[in-house]
Amino acid sequence: MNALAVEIPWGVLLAIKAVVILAVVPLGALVLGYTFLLKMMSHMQSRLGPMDPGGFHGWFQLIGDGIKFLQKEDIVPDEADRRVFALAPTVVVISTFLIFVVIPAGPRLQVANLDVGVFYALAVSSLSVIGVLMAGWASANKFALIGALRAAAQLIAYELPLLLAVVGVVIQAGTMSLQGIVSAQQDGAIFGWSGIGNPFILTQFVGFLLFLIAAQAELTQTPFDMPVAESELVAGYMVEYTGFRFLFFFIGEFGTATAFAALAATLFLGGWSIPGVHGTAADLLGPLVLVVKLMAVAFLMFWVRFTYPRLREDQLQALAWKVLIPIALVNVIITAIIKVAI
Amino acid sequence: MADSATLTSRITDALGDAVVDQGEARGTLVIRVRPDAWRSSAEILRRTLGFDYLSFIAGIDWMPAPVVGLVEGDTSTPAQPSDMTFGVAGSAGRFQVFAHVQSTAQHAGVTVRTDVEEADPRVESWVSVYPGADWHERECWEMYGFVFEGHPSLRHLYLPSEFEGHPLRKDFPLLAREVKPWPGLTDVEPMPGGDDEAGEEGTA
Amino acid sequence: MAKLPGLIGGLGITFKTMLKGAVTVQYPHEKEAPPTRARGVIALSEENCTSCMLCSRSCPDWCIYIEGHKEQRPPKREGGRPRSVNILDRFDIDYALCMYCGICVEVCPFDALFWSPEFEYSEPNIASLLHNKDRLGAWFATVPAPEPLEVGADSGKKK
Amino acid sequence: MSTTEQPTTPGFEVDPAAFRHLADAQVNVELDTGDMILNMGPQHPATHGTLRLVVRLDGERVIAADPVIGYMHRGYEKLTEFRTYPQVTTLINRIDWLSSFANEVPFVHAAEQLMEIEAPPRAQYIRTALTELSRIATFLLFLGEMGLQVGALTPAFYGFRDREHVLNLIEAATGGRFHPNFNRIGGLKDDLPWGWISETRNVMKIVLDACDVFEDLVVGNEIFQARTRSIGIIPGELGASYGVSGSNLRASGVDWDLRRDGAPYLAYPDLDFQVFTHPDGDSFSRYWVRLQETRESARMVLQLLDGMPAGPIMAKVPRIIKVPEGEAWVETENPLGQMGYYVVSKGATGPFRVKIRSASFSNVSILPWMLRGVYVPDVVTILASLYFILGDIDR
Repeated sequence: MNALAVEIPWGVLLAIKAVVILAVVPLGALVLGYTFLLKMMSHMQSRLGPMDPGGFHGWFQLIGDGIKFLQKEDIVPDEADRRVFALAPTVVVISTFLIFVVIPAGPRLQVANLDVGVFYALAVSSLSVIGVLMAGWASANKFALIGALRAAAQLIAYELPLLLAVVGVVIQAGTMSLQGIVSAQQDGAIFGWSGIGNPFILTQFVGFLLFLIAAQAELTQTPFDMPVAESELVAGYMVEYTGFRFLFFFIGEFGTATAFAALAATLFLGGWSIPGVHGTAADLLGPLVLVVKLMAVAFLMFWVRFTYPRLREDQLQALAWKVLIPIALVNVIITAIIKVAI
Repeated sequence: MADSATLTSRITDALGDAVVDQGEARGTLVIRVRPDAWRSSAEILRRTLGFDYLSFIAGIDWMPAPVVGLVEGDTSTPAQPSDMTFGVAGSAGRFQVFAHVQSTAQHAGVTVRTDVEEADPRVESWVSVYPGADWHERECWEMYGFVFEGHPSLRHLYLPSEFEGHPLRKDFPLLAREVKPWPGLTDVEPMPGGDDEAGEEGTA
Repeated sequence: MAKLPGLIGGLGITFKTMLKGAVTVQYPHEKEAPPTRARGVIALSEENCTSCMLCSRSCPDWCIYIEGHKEQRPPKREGGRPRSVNILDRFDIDYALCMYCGICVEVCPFDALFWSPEFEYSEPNIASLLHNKDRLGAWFATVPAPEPLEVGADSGKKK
Repeated sequence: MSTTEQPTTPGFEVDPAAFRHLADAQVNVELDTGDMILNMGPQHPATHGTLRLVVRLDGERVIAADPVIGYMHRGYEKLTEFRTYPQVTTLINRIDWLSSFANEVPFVHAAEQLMEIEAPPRAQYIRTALTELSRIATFLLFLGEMGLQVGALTPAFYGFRDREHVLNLIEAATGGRFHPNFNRIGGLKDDLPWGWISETRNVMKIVLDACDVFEDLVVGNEIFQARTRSIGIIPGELGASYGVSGSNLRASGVDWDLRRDGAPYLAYPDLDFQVFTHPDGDSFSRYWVRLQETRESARMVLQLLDGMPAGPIMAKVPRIIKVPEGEAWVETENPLGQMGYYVVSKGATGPFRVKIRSASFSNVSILPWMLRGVYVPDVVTILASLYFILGDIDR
């Protein structure tokens, strides 16, 4: 267990953690962007997607795009509130970085094991809407403004089902620490059989679906992509952004998608854990297991994104308040009753 | 399709003394009405006769286009007769406005037209009868300069608001054809086959 | 088929399509052959052209420019009359103006103009789209042979 | 899958639904905000072309909308006066560029009527087949495009993918993918190439399959239905008085199809086909009607291929075409609606006056009425469901 336990000065540890977090977000954005946006979507649409850059199936395309964005002129509209305009993409990206702080990739591979990990992750993720609002307001563009206001309205509607969906998991695991939730699933048993542990997707399937739906809204992906709705609002709050600022939004979008996929994998699929694998082996295998589970969740999210049309803002509100929240509440109550009963 | 003779008599009976003349455009009835009965004719056509569908409203300028700088042997522009002739239902002068209305239930259509004075081109608007007349009349107004009385807002439809002139009048030149010399004018060979009229195009 | 909820049926369709393989043709690497009738570019057979101007005149866009002059040639046989021959000095088609209607090819009475399905002649400069008679003549090698017609076509009128 | 069933929206009444959003706003009167003018277009993804919409918004609700057209006005009615009859067909190809072949037919037909010639039966059949093919091509694009406007990316690609097969057929026969210029006064330029008929049979299978895919992927999708049902209702009578035609009018319950009800033209009298109507008149019913018509067109093409007569494809026509003096009005059922040409000839080689009655122009002119009281996202679905081509509006 302590084979890896070399004493590392806290300063160096902090630096390592910062570097890891800084690397994970763009990397996640890159992997998800490439796998799903470029390749899966293309194939679902009978296309190949980019094939040339980098030689093998165009793997270099997104990196090339990133480099291209860095070379682009940084355009700030005349009427824009320049400082807010410049700050907005950073706010969005920072909220993404902050989520990864609590996501565990192994028994010890976690930047910070907060006792209120779940609570922290969901709270931090909703910060991004502030960036979106800033972007929409500061762009001095009516399309951007409408998009930003839609995003804000959407957040209010969807934060609640998202939280309530997780409450079931929290009740079942008896902890809000993500590490605790993972080990509850790893060491759990289904009616005494512990072959696959007890992934909460089985007991909390309704919660899992609610979480995915709400996450879809949180990520402004179809069918809830009204804030960016390219056929109505052109690109919503991003409409005036160019170059590296747009790149920030892109990283933010796919980075957050990675984060939510990881969160869902952790909460419902057992995260990094494989039943029976503990200690150093888990530390080594954990990241890989997490990535596999994360990709599976992300596949679901993007599959829906590329298949469905978009709802209208009022329909989304109706769905959230009239359907999802009641279901989530019932789910919480049933979970609580069973928990108390057993 | 309604029997064309009955249709004609039904329409002319209903329109009464508004009818000035009538003719036929290859199977389509053309009725020319008095200018002061233009709107009331529409009213009758729609409310009494059930022509509920407005196909189009358009203008026509019967004046032959003035020949500007036409060179000998230029076959690119179709040479229209140089004297002013009018269509199947006749006309009092250069301008006419014509419209086609149809009945979706009776599967029949009729073209109505009326004269427009050249000095003071005014016509009654159909917007109150057929709301779809709005855009057609705006188009007609900017293309021919006809003023549709009773139209809510005669604004430019296609052309920029500072545009001057009425492009579909025959005396409005087509600049594209005047700034460039016709390339077909150098050294003319006699056409093969000699006689132009008799040949057959065939399946080239 | 059984009526699944539309939301799930839709997912099935996209998933099936994903497994089916793409229809993309990776253009510069692989090319689709256009049908033989495709109106790609107009080829000129210079020796057939008598500079009769028929194509130039029937062009709706006035984009064919022809210049020619007559030359006297010695008679073919002894004692015959000297022949007058049309020499083509210039035959330009401005593809920036051309509408690809094919009227010129059709009216040509001497079989001097042909359609070729070639399409790769885009230019960064609009002025370079004016093809002169050498360039038009070079396309002639790419003109396909006329294809057979469908059953029931009037055989008497075949080319 | 049954094609004759015509779904209705239960409890549907025209007026309250059309003004439902207005009623909502009445409740929220104390939350009223100032109006905002939003300029959509001329470059906007929803206007697929250069239509400009100036909408006055209260929040996301449209108070008034003013379409601004003319960004692509090319003055075809003027240009036709400077061209000969064969040259005009090249121009009118470019009016509705997605179904150019269907554009040529009424004009050529008008000239033929004036010259009192008739194209041979084989030419009529081929013309009809190509017209229906261009209808399929246009509608396949619509079926996908509408999905895109509602926010689903994927159907658009399916639309483009399957339309490609149809365009290949049109190109193989005419030589032009989009601008065939294949009709001649008195017939056609050329006969069909070898193998075209069997190839077309294969493609029609693909088209019918594609229709099933759209049925499941788009029509069956609950989100799509939520977005389009009882949105953008055109009452039939009002639509007719605006000159709305084609599938748009049939989706409002007006049973009127010029292929069946107009003056007989092409081979349509020989064909057995069904005209679809839908009682609702909303965006969904416009989509539904077009989907059914795509299927029906594919069946009509198959019928035409089976009955294709042998024989010549050109009537006797003088080499230089001079059209005798007279007037002719020919209207046809084009993919977008009623397309007509009022041709006035004075006996010259070119027309004296051509009035081009294009479908989209009238279809779009109802927009100011339709858009009052809807939300911004509905503007997009209404525009998409009306299905217009800018070239067909601006001419």
